[in-house]
Amino acid sequence: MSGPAELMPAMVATCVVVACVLAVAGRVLPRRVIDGLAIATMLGVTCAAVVLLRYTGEGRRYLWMGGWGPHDGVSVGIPFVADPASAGLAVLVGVLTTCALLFSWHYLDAVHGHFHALVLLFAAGTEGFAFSGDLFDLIVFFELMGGAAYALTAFHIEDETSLQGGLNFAIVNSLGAYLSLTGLALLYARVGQLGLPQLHDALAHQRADALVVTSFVLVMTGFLVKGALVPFHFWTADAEAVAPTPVCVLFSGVMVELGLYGVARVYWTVYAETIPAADIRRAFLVIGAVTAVVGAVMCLGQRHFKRLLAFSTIAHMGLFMLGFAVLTPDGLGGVAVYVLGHAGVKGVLFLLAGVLLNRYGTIDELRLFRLARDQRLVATVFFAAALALAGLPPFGTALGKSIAEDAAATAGYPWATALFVLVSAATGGAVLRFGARTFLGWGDTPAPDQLAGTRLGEAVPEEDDMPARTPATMLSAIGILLASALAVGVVPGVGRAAAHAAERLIDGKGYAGQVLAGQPPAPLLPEPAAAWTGPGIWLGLLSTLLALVVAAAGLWSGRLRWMNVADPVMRRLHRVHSGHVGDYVAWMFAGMAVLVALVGLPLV
Amino acid sequence: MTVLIAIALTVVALAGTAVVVAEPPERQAVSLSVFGTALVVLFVILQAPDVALSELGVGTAIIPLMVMLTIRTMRKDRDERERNAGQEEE
Amino acid sequence: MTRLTRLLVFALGGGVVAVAFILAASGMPHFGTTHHLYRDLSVPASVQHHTANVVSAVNFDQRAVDTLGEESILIASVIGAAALLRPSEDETERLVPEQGRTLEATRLVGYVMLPVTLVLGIDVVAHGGTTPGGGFQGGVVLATGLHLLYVGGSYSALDRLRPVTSFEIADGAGAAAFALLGLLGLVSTGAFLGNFLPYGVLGQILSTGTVQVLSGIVGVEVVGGMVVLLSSFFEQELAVRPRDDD
Amino acid sequence: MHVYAYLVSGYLILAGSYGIVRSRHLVHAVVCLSVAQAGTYVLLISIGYQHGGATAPVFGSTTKPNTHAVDPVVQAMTLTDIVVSATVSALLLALAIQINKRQGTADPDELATLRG
Repeated sequence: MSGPAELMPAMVATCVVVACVLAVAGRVLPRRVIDGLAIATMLGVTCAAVVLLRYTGEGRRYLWMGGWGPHDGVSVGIPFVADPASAGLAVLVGVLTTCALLFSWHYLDAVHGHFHALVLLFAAGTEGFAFSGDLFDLIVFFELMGGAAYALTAFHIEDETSLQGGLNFAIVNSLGAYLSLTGLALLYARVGQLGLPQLHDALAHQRADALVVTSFVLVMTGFLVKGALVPFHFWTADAEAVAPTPVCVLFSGVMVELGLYGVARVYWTVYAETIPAADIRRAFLVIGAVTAVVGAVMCLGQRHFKRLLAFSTIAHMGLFMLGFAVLTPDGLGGVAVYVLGHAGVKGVLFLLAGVLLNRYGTIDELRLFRLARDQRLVATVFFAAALALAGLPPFGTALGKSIAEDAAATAGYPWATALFVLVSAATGGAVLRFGARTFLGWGDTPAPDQLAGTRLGEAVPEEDDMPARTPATMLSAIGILLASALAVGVVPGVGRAAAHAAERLIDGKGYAGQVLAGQPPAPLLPEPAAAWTGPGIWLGLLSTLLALVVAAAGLWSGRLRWMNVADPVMRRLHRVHSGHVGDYVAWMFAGMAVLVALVGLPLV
Repeated sequence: MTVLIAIALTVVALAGTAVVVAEPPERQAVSLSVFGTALVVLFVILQAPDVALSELGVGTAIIPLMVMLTIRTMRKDRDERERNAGQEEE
Repeated sequence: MTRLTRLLVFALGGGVVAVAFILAASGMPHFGTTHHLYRDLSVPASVQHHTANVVSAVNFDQRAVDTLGEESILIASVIGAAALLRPSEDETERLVPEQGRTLEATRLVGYVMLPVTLVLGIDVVAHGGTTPGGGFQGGVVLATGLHLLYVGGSYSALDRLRPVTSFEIADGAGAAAFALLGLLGLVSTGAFLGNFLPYGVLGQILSTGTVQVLSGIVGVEVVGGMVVLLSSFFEQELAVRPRDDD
Repeated sequence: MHVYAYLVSGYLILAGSYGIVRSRHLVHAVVCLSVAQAGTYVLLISIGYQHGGATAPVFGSTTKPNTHAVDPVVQAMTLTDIVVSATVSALLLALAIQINKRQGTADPDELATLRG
């Protein structure tokens, strides 16, 4: 069963080795060599991930580290397991990291290759997290991802907001990881195992008692923090608003999604046969719905563009959670497609934010008013991405949205379908509004008092001498991402592959059986219902239309007095996002309490 | 043995409380170091010499040293800022 | 939020979590139980690979990937701290003259303790496969010992004895070597971090195959990493100053 | 005594978190985070303990390897954790130094650049 499976540790180890080389030799190597070495590495890793993904079509690929394979269903070793979901995530990591590095070609003061080394270590952490089949190892790679990410967030040490964003992120995420570890310890005390397949077998015959439920809540807390779900989400806006542009692409495109992947992986391999599905569905539908609404509302209220995008990511994480929470292969398959499309689209928007920041020294919507009217190309790409975010077919976002909407409606949650449309419209509308002000000069002229006395959205430009034309390397990164987002929607078979990936991810029993006992993988459904449908296309067009309405309302809101009714609620919601790390930790515990109540109380 | 473990655990809990309630940052390096020592003793009693050795280095020496250096750096930065502010006033 | 609301939110959340934790704890096996499934698997596996220190066997053999991850975290944070504590655009590095405020007695303690700690640290690293100790512990002890010089003597003495660049190289080389040995295992045995060295007699220093090698590598990396981390902090305190405009 | 060790570790985790919530200084918050993490060490090591004279999981040429020893796996996990603790603390303290430098304060109540 090895062969292609050997690619998994090789990918992680290669990233680590090259990162070490860059860290040590970075101060003597010329900048071009650093850029070239890092990009070549990530290209190689991406190719390896694609090869691995092709092989997983025939069944999971796994490798026991150190050769410590299982005997009689138990083992002292750690397995790395590639199924279409984990291999697909590895491809996504590869593509996004390559684009992020391309965008930073010559851009960004890299400080002796430190930036590149950290990006590669981050990639190593994400890949290890995707492949690991061991709960403790999962947490170790979670912390590796975190460690690199904290430093990357605060990379601009001259910028006080980026420092504070990094600190909030680091404290909340680390505490989340420690709580996950506590949950793991409870589980270990009961069954004496750490591997996901072994835990599956050990828990399959257990009752969902206080220990199981508490360990579930604790383990999930870390992943929910990473997954930016309300009320564990506060760090996200702080970190993504201030991190260097290429890093934002990684954070919003794959890091928070990996949090949800952790939730899905651990739920289905470890807890699915113990904790009743109805409880899980209720709990995660609530979390998803609240996240989507809070993210969308906060997104509408932002003028700092990166912060706006960060809240849009939170809103989309809520939607992904809804798609996961119906607990069917279709729902999860839709999420998989949606994640791919979203990563491309959001990546484009963040990179364009970087372009604007470098050119105008600000990404504040009101300060940018009419400033970028001569940027034809940038504007075209911007509006394409904004419409894709709103759910315009045939982009991948629209396909994923349509499959997930269908799954939610089939499972008996039409309100979730409605939420998909409304939240896409709100976030897409907010981005469109920003674009219309900046590139077209539409909307009310900002009042002078709105501009005075605030340094909102200003930041130290990331590049000292930005050339008059945007460099080709930056444009190529943007082009690759936009093309990928489109390809996810139009290349036939993506939906089907995602549905198969979801089927494999959901099959915890098959996971344990194959990895521990070498059982053959279960046959897949021949034709999953995961392609464009008439209603899906109509709903996509509807959410796009609504997004245009939202954008128009935002542009000329000064004339809509009745909208002020919502102001007190908005003000309160804004005040909750206080930037105070103590608040964030308090909310985190409140969220855990809610999760305990939602999952635990029905079992009493 | 059981009594010894119970005592060590209690000492750890108390030392941890002391770290949490110690307000002035200057005292943090010391209280953290004491907490680390309590943990070392507990780990030795619980038959974990390897862990005790690591905690001895990290928990009683390296982290408290970093905390102390951080606080001194912060104080130095504050002094410098005050001096600069004073110069501007003149 | 005001302080009061914040504490209330935390009290409510923390209260519920505490109750859940207490209920969970009462469902755990009693403290001191004899049932340890993983231990029962791990000890024979360790003996099979001739490693007398089972903790080292777990860290560097059975669950060596954890250690790979952990070593990567260490280098990530070393790079991160170096990047965060670099002198910013408006700062410069300038060593301020030292004030002689160390007591003679402390200085003596430092100088006496230094060789003792160094010998102890090296011993702990070297015998990691057979007695308590191993790469981390020894590395940490060594790094701590080096910094006793600061307590006992002066920073400039430390600076001379501790060329940071070479420790940076040690740190990076250690982490890279760990991953490379893993790849070597993959190539020669088909298992990442698999053992490809011969075993000796249980309890002897070179008996444990790759465990001892990996442990030594981790020792090098931890010494390098901890020294570089601490030196970033020392430099912030002693050398980094705002740039003078004149 | 059956659960006392577990309760102490749970207490440390909660106490550390409480410390972060009410902290008035970033260094204090970082230190409290490491107290919360120490709770996980205590929990892991207590889970692995065995009554009745079980030895440390280190054998030599004289002591024959046997399973009358405490659990080595939790100790290995704790070792990993301790190194992580040092690194995370270092990063956080570095951030705290720079924040204090830029903002002139390290009190979370006074740091207010990321509101709304």
